[in-house]
This record gives sequence, C-alpha cells and structure tokens, in this order.
Amino acid sequence: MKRIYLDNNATTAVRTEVLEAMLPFYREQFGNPSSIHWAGRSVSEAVEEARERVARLLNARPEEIVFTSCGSESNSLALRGSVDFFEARDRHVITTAVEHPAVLNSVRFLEKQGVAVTVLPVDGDGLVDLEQLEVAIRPDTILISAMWGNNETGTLFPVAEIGAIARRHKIRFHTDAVQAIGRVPVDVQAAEVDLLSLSGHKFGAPKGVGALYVRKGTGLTPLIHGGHQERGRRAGTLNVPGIVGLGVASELATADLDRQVPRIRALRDRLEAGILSRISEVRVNGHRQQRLPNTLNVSFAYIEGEAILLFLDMQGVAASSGSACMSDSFGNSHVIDAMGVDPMMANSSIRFGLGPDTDEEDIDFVLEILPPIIKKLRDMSPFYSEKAAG
Amino acid sequence: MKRIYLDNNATTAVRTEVLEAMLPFYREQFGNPSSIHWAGRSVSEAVEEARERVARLLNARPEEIVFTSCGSESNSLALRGSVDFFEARDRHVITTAVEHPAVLNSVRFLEKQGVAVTVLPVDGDGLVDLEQLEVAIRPDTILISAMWGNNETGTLFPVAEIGAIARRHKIRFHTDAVQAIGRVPVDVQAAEVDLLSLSGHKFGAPKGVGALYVRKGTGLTPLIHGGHQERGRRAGTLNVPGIVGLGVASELATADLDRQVPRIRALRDRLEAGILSRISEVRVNGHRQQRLPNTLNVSFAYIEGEAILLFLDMQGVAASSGSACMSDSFGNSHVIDAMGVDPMMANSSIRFGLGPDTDEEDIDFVLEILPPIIKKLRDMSPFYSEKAAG
Amino acid sequence: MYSDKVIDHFTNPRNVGVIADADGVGEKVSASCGDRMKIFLKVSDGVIEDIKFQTYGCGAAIASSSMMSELVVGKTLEQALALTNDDVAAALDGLPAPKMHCSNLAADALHEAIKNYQDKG
Amino acid sequence: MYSDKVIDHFTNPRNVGVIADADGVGEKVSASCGDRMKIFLKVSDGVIEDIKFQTYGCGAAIASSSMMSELVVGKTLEQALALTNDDVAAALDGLPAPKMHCSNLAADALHEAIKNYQDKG
Ligand SMILES: Cc1ncc(COP(=O)(O)O)c(C=O)c1O
Ligand SMILES: Cc1ncc(COP(=O)(O)O)c(C=O)c1O
Repeated sequence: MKRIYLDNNATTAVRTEVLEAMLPFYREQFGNPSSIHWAGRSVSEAVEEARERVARLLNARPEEIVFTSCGSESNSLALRGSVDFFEARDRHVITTAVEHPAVLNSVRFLEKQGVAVTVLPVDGDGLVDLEQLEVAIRPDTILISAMWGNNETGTLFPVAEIGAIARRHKIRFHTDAVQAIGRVPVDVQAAEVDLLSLSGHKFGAPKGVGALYVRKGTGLTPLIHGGHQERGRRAGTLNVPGIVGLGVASELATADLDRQVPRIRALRDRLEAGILSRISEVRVNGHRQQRLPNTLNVSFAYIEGEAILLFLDMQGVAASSGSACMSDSFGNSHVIDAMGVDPMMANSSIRFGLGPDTDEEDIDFVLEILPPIIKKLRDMSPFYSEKAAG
Repeated sequence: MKRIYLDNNATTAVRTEVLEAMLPFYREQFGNPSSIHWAGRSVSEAVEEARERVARLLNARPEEIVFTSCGSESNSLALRGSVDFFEARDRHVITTAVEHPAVLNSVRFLEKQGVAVTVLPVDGDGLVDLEQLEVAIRPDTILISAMWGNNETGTLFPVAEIGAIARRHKIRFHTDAVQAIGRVPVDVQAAEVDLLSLSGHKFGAPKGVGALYVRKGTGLTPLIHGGHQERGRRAGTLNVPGIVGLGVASELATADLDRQVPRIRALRDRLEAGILSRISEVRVNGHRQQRLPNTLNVSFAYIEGEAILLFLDMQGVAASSGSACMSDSFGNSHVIDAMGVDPMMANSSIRFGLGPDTDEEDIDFVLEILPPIIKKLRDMSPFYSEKAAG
Repeated sequence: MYSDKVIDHFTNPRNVGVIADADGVGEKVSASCGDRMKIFLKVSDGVIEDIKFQTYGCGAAIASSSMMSELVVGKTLEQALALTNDDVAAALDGLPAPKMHCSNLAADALHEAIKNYQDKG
Repeated sequence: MYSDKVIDHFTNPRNVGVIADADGVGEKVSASCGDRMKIFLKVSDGVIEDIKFQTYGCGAAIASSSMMSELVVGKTLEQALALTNDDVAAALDGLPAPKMHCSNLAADALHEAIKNYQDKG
C-alpha cells in the first residue's frame, strides 16, 4: 500500500541534507560546546554557525537566538519568562482563543498565580479584531502573545499590525511562529516582534530542538536554570546535532519559500476544490485567503472526524482530526469551537497538511477515496438519515 | 596526534548501538507519537519501549518516567515543579552546597520567590552530615534535593540514608543522578527516591534528551505547558530519536556496571597513584572511597588549572578544570570551595573523567606528559619560587 | 491503538441500518463526546430476531455498535439485558482507555430499545 | 578560543624568570580571579635593558605577560608607561571577552615595576 503523509502540521520528516549535517556530531565531534579543549572547540563553532543560520531565517541577530528543545518550551519560556521578569509589578497578559495549548495552558497557569489575563475571541474565519485588541490593552499589560499561523486551520494573523500596536503601546509582543516557518516569510523586524517561537520538527529539522528569538534588550527569566549556556537564558548542555540540523533546515526553509511553496499551495487548492466539488455539506475552516499555503481544514456534516481519519489511515493516508480523543497533537478542537462553528461540524473536522514530498498523485488519490468514505459514514449516521427523512 | 578524551563527566560520545537504533526515526519512522495514524503508531510503540528500558535501569515503572531535554531541565522540573505543586502552603527546601548549578540556581530563584531554603555545608571530602540534615528539617520542609554523585569530585552521597530520613519525615526526596548513571548502581526503591534526574549525553545517549523519574503519587506542576504528552507532566512533541537512544543507552549502562566499570576504576586508580607518586604537593579532591569510579579530581599547588588544561590539550588530552572562567560545564568551582580547600589549591583542580574508550595506554601517556607540564608551570609561578626561597 | 477486532468491526460493520417497522427503538448519546447510537429491534417470542443500528461517532463507537448487534441477535431479551458495555469491549479484545467512557455505549442503547419494546408491550 | 599568538606565547613564553639584582620589581594581582604577575626590570639610561616575569594564572595571563615583555624590552620607560593592557591584548590578536578583565594585567604589573624603580630613584 502506498503511504501518503498529509500530516505535516503535526510533524515532518527530517530532510536528507539536515540528517547528513547532523551525523558527525554524534560520535566524532561529540564534545561539549562549553569545553575549552579540542573536543569542545569545533563543536562550539558548529553551534554558532547554526545560530547564524537561524538568525538569518528570521532577519535577526545570532545573539538573539536561544536554542530550546521544542515549540512548547519556547512558548512556555516566552510567557513565563516574561511574567517572571516583571515580577515586581502588576502584570496583565493578552492572548487569543486559538493559540496552541502551550500558550493557552501557560496563560492559565499564570492566571492561577495571580497574573491578569485577557483571551481575545476570534471571528468565523479565526481572525482577531484589532480594535478589540487595542481596547484590551491596560496600563499594566506586559505582553501580547498572538500566533503567526494557526496549527489547526492555517489562518494567518496580521502579525505586522499586531506588532505595530504592541510597539505603539510599548508592550512586548510574542508570536508563536511554529507553523509559519518555511511556509510564509517570517521577519522579526517587519513584524516588530520581540519574542518568536519556532520548532525544528515542523520544518525538516529533528524533534527535540526549537528556538526562541529574543529581541536584544528583552529581559527574560530562565525556565531551565543551571549553567551559563545561551547567555543565561536557557541552561543545559546544548543539543548539538539537533542545533546543527536546525541551522541547515533554516537555510532550506528560506529557499523553499520560492521553490516549494507555490507548488504546495497549488496542490492544497486542488485538494480543496476537489473536495468541495465532490462532497456536499462541507465547510472549509479557516480564512480562505490569509492561510498557511499547506493547510486545509475541512468539516463533513453528520459524521465524526476520527472515523474519517481511520478509513483514510486504512488506505495509507495520514491526516489529522480535531476530534480524536486520543490524539494529543490536535486535541478537542478549541480552535474550531472558538470560531463559532456548530459543534457537530467541529467534531468532523479533518486537517490535511501538505509538505515538500506531496505530489499531484497523492492529492488525486485522496480525492478518489474520500467521497466513498464520507458516504459510508453518512449512511451509518442517525443524523444523516433523520435529515434525509425531513 | 593521538586524541585522548578524559572528559566523560562533561559529555560522552554516542555509542554505536545507540546511534544505530536512532537512525530509522529521522526519515522513515518520523511520525508524531501522538498521532493515531500509521505514521504515529509504530513511533509511539518505540517510545514506550524506550520508557520501559529507562524504567528498568532505575528499578522503576514505565509510567514513572518523564522524558525531558537534559539534566538541567530534569532538575529544574523537579525543584520548581514541586514548589509550584505545593503553592498553597509555606515551603522550605533543603539542598547541599555542592549541587550542580541547575539545582543551586533553581533554588536561588525559588528563594527570591519567597521559598525558604537551607543549603547544607559539606566536609573536606564533600560529604554532608546526616545529623545536620535531620536538624534542618522543619514542619514546612517539602523537599530534600541531594545529588547521587558529584560532577566535579565524584563524591557519592549516602543516598539511601538520605532517602530513609526523607521518608521518615514524609518529605519528598529528589536526587540528581546525572553523573551516577552507568557508573554505580542506581535503584530508586533501594534509595527511597521520589524524583531522580538523569541526562542522556552523560552515558552514551545523545545530547538533547534526559529524564525525570517521578514516583507514582508524587504531584508535580509542569515547567513546560502544552499538550497532554508525558501524562501532563511535560508538554512538547517527544524527541523520538533521542528517546530511543536513551532507551538503548540505559540497557547498555546496566550491562556496563559489571563489564566496564571495574576496568575503568582500575585505570582511574592507576592514574591517581601515578600522579601522587610522580608529582609533589598534590591533593586529591573528593572522598577517596565513596567516589564515582571514573572520576579523579586533583589539585597541583602553586599553579592554575586552565593553564594545565591548555598544555594537556596541546598534546591531545581533553580534561576539565575547575577554574576556567569560560568553561560553563565546570564553572568556578563552588564545589571545591565548599569543601574548604585553600583557594589556590581549588584554582588548580583538574578533573579527569574516564570512559569506556579509555585504555591503559591513554593513562600512561598522561602520566608521562603531566609531570613536565606541572614543572614548567611551577617554574613560572611566583608562588612556587617564593616558597622555594623559603 | 485499536485491536484487530475493532478494526474489523469498524471497517465492515454488521447490521447497519434501520428497521422501518421496528418493535423497539432506543438511543443513547454520550455526554462527554457527543457520540450517538440508535438501535432498532425486531422481537419475536422474547427473542431478538433482527437488530439494526445507526451510529454517529468514532471508530470505537461504530465497532462497539456492530459487535453488540452480533452478540445479541438470536438471544433472548433477558440475555440481552444482561449484556454490559464492558462485555462488548471485552468481545472486541478491549478498547483504549480514553474510549471506554465516551464511545462504549452500545449495551446502554440496546437496553433503551428493549425498554421501548417492553413499554409498548 | 585563543588566537595563534596567544597559544604561541603561552606555549613558549619569553622572558620567564627572575632578575636577582633587579632595578625595579612590581606585581599585580587580579581581584576577580587571583591571577598574579611579578615583573623584574633592569634599566639603564632610561631604557628597559632586561625584563623577566613570573606569572600565576591561566593561558591568557601567561601569554599577556610574555607578550608585554617582548613589547617593552629595549624601549624607554616613557614608552613602557604608555603601554596599556589593551595594547597587549591587541598585540596578541585579541583575548576572549571574559579574560579581558581578569587576566590582562601585564601592563599594570609593568607600571608597578617602573614605579618601584623610580621610587628608589
Ligand atoms: C550532576 C549534574 N547535574 C546536572 C547536569 C546538567 O545536565 P545537562 O547538561 O544535560 O543539562 C550535569 C551536567 O553538566 C551534571 O553533571
Ligand atoms: C502553533 C504551534 N505551537 C506550538 C507547538 C508545539 O511545538 P512542539 O510540539 O515542538 O512543542 C505546535 C506543534 O504542535 C504548534 O503547531
């Protein structure tokens, strides 16, 4: 059976070039980059080269890059590290209802610790209202956290406008760009971002490495205490192979914006148009234009998402569902809920996440197998037969 | 030039078997273990197998293992996660003066947040006084954190006795076993440990993966918030290759205790005896018997450690120094200081950390080159010539 | 995640459909995840002669509906009333823990249908 | 980490030793890391004819002592007094940042020795 991987928002395969660059750092150049002897020195050079590459991807400076272990750590560090940094004063944090759980659960934790929190709602396309954002700002607001691209629907926030508002009010701005990297241009200067999270495994680097961009002058209390690594912002022996891989993936990501993304976008549009034309009572979730080019989130009335997912899986197609009780990476979709989608539609949402390996044949195969799957499940659904009956 | 790596307490090379086991998880089995489709399922099985292996190493249960990114994260999670868990009450934490900075700096941070802290002193061998520990316990003590084996001197704490005291007083006991794993038997039941930190790269697994043992029933607030991974104790997409590697390294570590450790201990003793017989005015730092079998920390009067290190490095020998201003992994030695060693002696301490690749030839080479290095530096030292003058 | 039996019953569910002139109809909705099962019975001489179901829900919900229908067809109402959700899960070689409480409703829905039949009685 | 020049001066330090009948002796101890330099001078007609040093310290401390001694031998006291710690570091093609303030004391120690010579005057 041919296997078709359409879950690139959950994770991606490590790229060949990335893995090749990493391999020497496991057994040959295995030293601790903090060591001053031969075994440490060349390793520390490789780490600094990777730091420059990640910085270049974001239009940042190398010393503004803090390596972490994943996107969730970057988000947790940005939020908690900011709140702890301002410990001496009243603190109010603004975020949105569609953030990743790493942001939302950090915020909920901080709220229990006495931090004031505003969670902005979104509209039916998953967008925040910038006027509402302005109104939410208070004298004690220390941080706005709003994501670059949504992991479930692909909706893109107007980060540059949010950044401008934050700058005007002299509030620090954090954005979770975990899904945006390699899919849309990400420039911390243009968007006036102070803190930006990214995660390697979402764009061809391995699992276990991420980064937080920290604009020069942005104070941050560490989450992980210990040695002086990362200029005191994140302790722990550096994950050298992972960091080297992140550097290479960052370079590839920039190149991909021209080379791969237009092709992927065309395939995603073909999938979307094909589903809409072949299957009735379908809803595309997320903003139709301002959206990650690789992502399609679609709901099929009367049936449940996990069941669709399982039938796709049996035919070799890996996708993701907003309703699978056991699927951590997606969870019960607070995102679709926040968009005001009818709960039954929300329960049937399927996310297709295309990647550099996706081709036309894959898309056409999905378009071939999906209509009978939907029909089979609808034929089983009490809601569908009741609706047909009148 | 032959390169001799005697800095295995700073980091170790990834073992061949470990790297081989990891490789399929970068590009073939690259799925997210949280996904329910084919790409996630086999990966999640591999993660659970690794969890069982790590649990076996510690005589723990698989569900008691939380994967982290490094030893510093494990320590930070153990300390901060415990303190946050008991947020509703007065909290007092006991630790020792010779802990790793990941513990000491976490404790200092918590102290600033209003947590009461007792840092127990150590004696000239680096051991704590158990009576002093008992006296330090207060009604509001929630945690004792005392390391298994010291990273600078190798001194082993009597963890089972500390564990028994903690248990008797119903206080949770955390131990940093980062240096102990694979070098001495580590059994969480025998030592009555509630929380135990380990770090992969110290025993043949890669950098970027660690674990925290959390005894069943030991509540912990996460440091990294987000999805439901690791039963809600640590969010973030799992570092699958790293975790698989940690599993294999854990198995090898158990086997090594019989197979490798006696040989390494004999080589360490040969190095120690050779230095003591060839060089005058030398002090071995740490307890001579209760010590990690691979570690030798030795001070050479009148000269400074980094200079010794550089001369060793030029001849291909990688070791570590307690005084190198720039060497994060070792730092200005608070450990040797805490043992009451004369500052100048403390400044000249060199740590040799032997590993499975060390052989007799390596040791004999060091014993050959070290006396002339010490002589050359002493001949340059004003302290030495003043002492010679009387 | 799912046993082979679950996959089999999910892929080829037995007894899907409606019985237009059913003797008993029952349904059950899961409070936690919204899964919904509707059961149609044909009863003769106290024996379940025919059973059909409609299910809205995940793989576990569909498989347990199908398995339940196979377990009770040809059985007396008494035997059917003795069937528990756990029996259905066991017959499927188990269900993943998070599914036990949200999708494992088939026996409850069956009992509703029997009750409906008996109430008419 | 260290430049080739630092490594060279550290490995083969010039002018190590004492001058028994020195005209001037000076020393400097780093408050931050305990590094210590002791300088011995032979002066004739206002010119540094000979210089020797003893140093307790790290690679940077030893290399900067050695480099300083090379820079000032044969120079006038005036020229030697104009030499700064930064000049020594620059002549070594730079020193790592954390070393600049703890081990880069050679010019200071030299000035102490000159002062000692002049005080004897
Ligand atoms: C005793 C001890 N604890 C904790 C750590 C921190 O481990 P890591 O560098 O993996 O964060 C180390 C290593 O430096 C150590 O030796
Ligand atoms: C938008 C977003 N933020 C954060 C994360 C967390 O990243 P990681 O799984 O690497 O911790 C993810 C991925 O799940 C994501 O999609």
